[in-house]
Amino acid sequence: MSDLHSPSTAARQVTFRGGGFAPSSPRWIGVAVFVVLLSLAELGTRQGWISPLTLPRPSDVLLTFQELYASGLLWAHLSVSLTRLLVGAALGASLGVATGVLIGLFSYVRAGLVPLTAALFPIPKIALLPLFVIWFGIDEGSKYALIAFGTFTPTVVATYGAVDNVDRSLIRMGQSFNLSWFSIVRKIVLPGAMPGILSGLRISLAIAIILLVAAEMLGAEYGIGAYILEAGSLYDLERLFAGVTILSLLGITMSTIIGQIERRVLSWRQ
Amino acid sequence: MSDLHSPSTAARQVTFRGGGFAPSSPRWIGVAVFVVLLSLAELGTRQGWISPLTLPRPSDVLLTFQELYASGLLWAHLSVSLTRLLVGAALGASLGVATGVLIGLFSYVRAGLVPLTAALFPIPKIALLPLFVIWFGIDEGSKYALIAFGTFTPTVVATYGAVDNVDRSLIRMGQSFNLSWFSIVRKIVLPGAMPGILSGLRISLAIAIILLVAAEMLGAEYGIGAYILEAGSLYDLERLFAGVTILSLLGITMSTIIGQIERRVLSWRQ
Amino acid sequence: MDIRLSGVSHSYDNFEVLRDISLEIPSGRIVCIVGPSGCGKSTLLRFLGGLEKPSRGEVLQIGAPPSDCLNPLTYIFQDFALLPWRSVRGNISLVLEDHGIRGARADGIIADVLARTKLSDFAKALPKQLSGGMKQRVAIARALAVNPAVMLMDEPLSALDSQTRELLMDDLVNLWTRTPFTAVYVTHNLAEAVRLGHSIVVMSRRPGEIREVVHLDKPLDQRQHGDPDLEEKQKYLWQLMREEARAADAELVHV
Amino acid sequence: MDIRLSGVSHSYDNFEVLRDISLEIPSGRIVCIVGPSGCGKSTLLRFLGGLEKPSRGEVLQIGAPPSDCLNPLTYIFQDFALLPWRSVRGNISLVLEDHGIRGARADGIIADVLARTKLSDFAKALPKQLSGGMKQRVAIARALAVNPAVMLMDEPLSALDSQTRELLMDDLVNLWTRTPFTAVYVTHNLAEAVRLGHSIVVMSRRPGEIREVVHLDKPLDQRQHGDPDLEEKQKYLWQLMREEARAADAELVHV
Amino acid sequence: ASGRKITVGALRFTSHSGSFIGFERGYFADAGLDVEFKFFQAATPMAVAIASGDVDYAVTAMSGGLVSLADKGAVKIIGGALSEEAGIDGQKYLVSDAAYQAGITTPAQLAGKSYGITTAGSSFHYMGSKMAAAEGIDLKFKPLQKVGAIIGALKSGQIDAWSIVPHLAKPLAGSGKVHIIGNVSDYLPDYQVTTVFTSAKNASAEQQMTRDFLAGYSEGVAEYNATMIDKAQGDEGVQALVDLIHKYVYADRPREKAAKSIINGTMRLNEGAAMNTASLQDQLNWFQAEGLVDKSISLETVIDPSYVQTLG
Ligand SMILES: Nc1ncnc2c1ncn2[C@@H]1O[C@H](COP(=O)(O)OP(=O)(O)OP(=O)(O)O)[C@@H](O)[C@H]1O
Ligand SMILES: Nc1ncnc2c1ncn2[C@@H]1O[C@H](COP(=O)(O)OP(=O)(O)OP(=O)(O)O)[C@@H](O)[C@H]1O
Ligand SMILES: [Mg+2]
Ligand SMILES: [Mg+2]
Repeated sequence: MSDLHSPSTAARQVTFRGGGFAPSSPRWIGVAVFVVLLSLAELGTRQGWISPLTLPRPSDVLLTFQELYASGLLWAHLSVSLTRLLVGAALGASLGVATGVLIGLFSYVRAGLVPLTAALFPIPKIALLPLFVIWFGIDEGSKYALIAFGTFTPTVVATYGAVDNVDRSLIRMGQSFNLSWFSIVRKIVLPGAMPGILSGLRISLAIAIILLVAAEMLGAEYGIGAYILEAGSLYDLERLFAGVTILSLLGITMSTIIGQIERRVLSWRQ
Repeated sequence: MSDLHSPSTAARQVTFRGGGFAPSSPRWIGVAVFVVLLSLAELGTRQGWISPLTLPRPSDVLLTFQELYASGLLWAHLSVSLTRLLVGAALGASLGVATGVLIGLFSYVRAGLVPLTAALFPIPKIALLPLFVIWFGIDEGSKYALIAFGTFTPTVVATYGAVDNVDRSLIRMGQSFNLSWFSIVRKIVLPGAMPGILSGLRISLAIAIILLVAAEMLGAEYGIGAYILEAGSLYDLERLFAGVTILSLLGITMSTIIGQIERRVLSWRQ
Repeated sequence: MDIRLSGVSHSYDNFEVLRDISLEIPSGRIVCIVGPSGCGKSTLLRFLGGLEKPSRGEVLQIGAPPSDCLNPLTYIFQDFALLPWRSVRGNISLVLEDHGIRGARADGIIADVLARTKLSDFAKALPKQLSGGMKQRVAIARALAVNPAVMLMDEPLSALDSQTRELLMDDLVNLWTRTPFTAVYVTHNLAEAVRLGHSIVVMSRRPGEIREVVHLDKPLDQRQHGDPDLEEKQKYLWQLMREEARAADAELVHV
Repeated sequence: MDIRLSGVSHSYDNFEVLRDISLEIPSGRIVCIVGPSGCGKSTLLRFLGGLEKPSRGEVLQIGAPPSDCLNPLTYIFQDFALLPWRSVRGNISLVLEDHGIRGARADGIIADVLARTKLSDFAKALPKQLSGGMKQRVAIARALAVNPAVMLMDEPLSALDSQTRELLMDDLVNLWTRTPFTAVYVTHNLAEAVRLGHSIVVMSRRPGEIREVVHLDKPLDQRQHGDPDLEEKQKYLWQLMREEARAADAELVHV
Repeated sequence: ASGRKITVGALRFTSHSGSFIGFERGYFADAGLDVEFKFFQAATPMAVAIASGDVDYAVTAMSGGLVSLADKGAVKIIGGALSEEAGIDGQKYLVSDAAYQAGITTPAQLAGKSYGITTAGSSFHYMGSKMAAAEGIDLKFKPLQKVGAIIGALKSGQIDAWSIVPHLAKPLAGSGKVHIIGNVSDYLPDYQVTTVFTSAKNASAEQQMTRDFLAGYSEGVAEYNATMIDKAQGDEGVQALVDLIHKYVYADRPREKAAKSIINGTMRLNEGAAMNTASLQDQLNWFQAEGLVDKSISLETVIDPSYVQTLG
């Protein structure tokens, strides 16, 4: 049967109908989109069909950015903001992971804390600004607290979801080999929850960056958030956009770093 | 072999080592936690070991709430806020779902828009308030736009993730039966992405509620956000907490409604 | 309608999967393909169904399919590929809708294929309510609904437990005996191959080449569980494959 | 060490799963349990391993396990249950660590069990790099590492393709022939049961009861693929089960 | 008491020059205080920071929030800072270009128009409301939270009117997008715009420190008034003081641009931190009439008049 017969009259190729539904993403298009958008904005503001009230000229934003860099203030702003971000997010995320794991493991903790987290989640942190001053003072404390509070709830939700999703059959395996409770948590539950925790952290860190502005409403002299707020209150669009661009870059950097960590720590994934 | 021999000397029960790692959550504990926390706050503010600057007395908050209700203003605030929430979130979510589906289906859209969304995500919406005034005015337009903008990015990310996760073998099945591209999208891709889209909507709606306060910074006379902001600027903690409680309840209601929709629409899930 | 593969080779990037496969699938017969894991059986089947294109060689269909045939080349997948959000009925009507078959005409076809697969009572059930064997019978019913010229089956029974597998094999033999169909049946299971195949193509391990084609002349409905001559063939096939299988199983998966 | 089930019954809420099971598992023998889907085989095995408690009846272990036995009742799971983030070596050392076995002593045990399962070259590989058959051999190696008195196997081969299954059955027979172990082996596959079982327990469909216990006296290492007397037994078992299996397969799953 | 550490809250406005001069010229040091500044973006957080004890003294408008905090026994107003004074360039009423083109050239013509404020109970709200009452017209108040948002809304014609300090009003009017149509001092002649305040604890238990602070502050104010308004040292003196203030206000703008704004922003600060209790009483009455603060609050709860001279 594997030998070929003489070709019969009505032979035709089987039509191809597969393929598709697997979008790839060549890098250059992303770059091109940014270039096109920025050029449009530049052209529009130069030729006047975009009013200077609506959008600053991209080249002016770049200039502002260079001035900021040259004045040395960029680093002054960035360093305090980064410190706030790191301390606040580290605090919120580590407490969040710990709480999430406890919720994932203990019925009573779950029953008590899940409704509380659900109630805390939709509270806008900026509404509580005046209280944060009273609770944590106007120094770094209140800024750390605000960012920590904002990252805490999403981290908790992501973490206990991740613990819930750890393959129960692996846990049964651990029990069937008489592993201690603590061994099971340390060697099976935590590593198994790691992918979920890391992807939760992606969201938490984006929220932390967003909250930077709210945190720096509280008596901050330096910081990207304070810089943006001041630019906003003076309706200085160039500086506003320069600040926003910095936050945006910060967000992309954070997300890239987590991607790297995932690639390294979760190399065992299929 | 199924007959029983006479019991030998060293017979003992096999030790039980399974169970655990399946936390349940009895409702009453959640309620109890709230009751205990509120009682503590009440006791503390009454006895003076919590200063009135730190926390309002829960009973006073309740009283404020009742006054608000009796004055008929509760409904005035709530109705405008709900309208803003619904219009803004509906706009942002529907655009977000549409964009997300396009990103999930087309390489060029994906390559162009994914980096753009990643860049937009960490931009704090409150930083852009002055611009929203120019772009969308100070009437309802800017409030809708702010909420829509805030719900857009997380919805996009959730949606294209959901489309990516649609079982490719179902799509191959559709192709193998010669279904048209449009049929495959409508009958396989969209229903398959629904669970992911709905759970993304959960987060988007929470964010919409959080942004209500930011949106109502812009020339709103009525609205829960405006109410909270006024209370904050007058340092009127009772009203501040009454407003925050309303937002919190709103968040829980939203999440319950989505849970109901999920139960109904996704009843086909295992 | 026959199908002919001539000189088909394929590589993914530089990873050679199939090498120079030539094969004819004659109308009205079941051709089984066996071979060790990763030798390219599924890939070959995707070429036959037009879901993928080989790097080299041709896949030809010879002669026209019958006129009442909606989808000449129709798959039955290992994982059933049922839409979990549609009922049994909805899963079958899915493949009719695109041909404009709705209403009474669709009802007629659906009732017929459900009866042939003994599923008439379960038209309204959702996939999650069905056992594995029933799910695969729904997939078979769906394939029958489009009246295929050739059925392409990729390990259709391997997700089932062995008892259900036995039952479904009986069902397939019954279906074929009543109205013979053409099928390419990929399997790992030599017992299935000798039970269902008119000819059995044995492939070497990757890069897959055809090692031997074994013919079985005994009519399908006379083949029995534990027939000595079938056992003989099966033993022979197992000898052909044993070393290949052991080597394939001891290879690290390329990731 | 023997194990005895006496009068075991079980219900989940009001859903009766097992009814009055009494059974003895003698030391050094392999007891196979076969039965239709959902008849409670896995549940029964969980009782034997102490992972769950029956509503009624007793599960007793008679006599002390050997002193060098770290985990008397040890499972081998259908889905392998390997930690994907640990290498082959790490997956085995996992079950030794809790007994304080580390360093050279652990290395010795791991090298021994890897050699017995022919995995010595793959100690550093991650599960994702292994084929299904290798994964299950790692799971067997892990079970051997704790020197179990009884091995509890829940369809250990059913996630594998049939060629790999054949190979692993040979491996299991070799392992047992060299050092006989006690095992309870749950399967859907009658061919596996007649190949590996010293006795075969046939269960009825849910609520599971013991229908018959079939004994096979032929030594394991003399059993061959396609032995006529084994075929005979298998045919007999299939007759016992055919109707039950068909009925079980046509039931809607309770969700 | 020498070298006592205190924290002073400030906004980067010229109206806080009294504190800046007091620090730079060493008047606080002379009074035995070691001052550290804390800068804020808005008045309410500063008031809250006083209440929480993070800041000892600060200068800001008597907002509704300040009154609430005073009512909670947390803060006290102890002196006056900026005030309107006839004959000196003070706060201005502004209208958008669109409204101006439509013929609105005096505040009286604003009937039914929209008026930008930051929040209910802010000084903007008070100025608009008092003007409307005087003219017998109705205004639609738009709370926009941030000065920047108000400027954007006014420039793009989405609100019709606003009032603001001269150093912001003048450059805005210069752009042609906004027009000045009146002076606040015409309606509120002795308006006590901003006040000096501290925590209730400082006011009652740290009397010496409070007096020391006010002494240093008053010297700063005196120098500011003498140099900037009365031109006692001529133009040279003005330039020297502008250099000093530029360290704190518009620090990131070039000297020339900043100087213009600083000079434009000159308004008289109360000598000796004297406070106009009549104006404060009027503001309190207005808050109560608007239902923004509790009706039972009396002026005595809010102010501590024992430190400075009271006017009015
Ligand atoms: N899209 C793809 N890209 C790259 N490699 C692929 C792709 N599809 C399959 N392969 C590789 O090609 C080889 C053959 O795959 P195929 O699925 O055809 O084998 P198979 O014979 O069906 O194996 P199995 O018996 O395990 O189903 C495998 O090594 C597989 O990893
Ligand atoms: N934890 C549980 N709660 C409720 N019902 C359960 C639970 N575990 C199993 N069941 C039910 O008990 C019955 C027996 O389950 P079990 O897994 O023991 O069957 P089985 O014989 O191993 O089936 P299979 O051959 O499909 O593996 C099934 O109907 C199952 O749905
Ligand atoms: Mg395959
Ligand atoms: Mg089972």
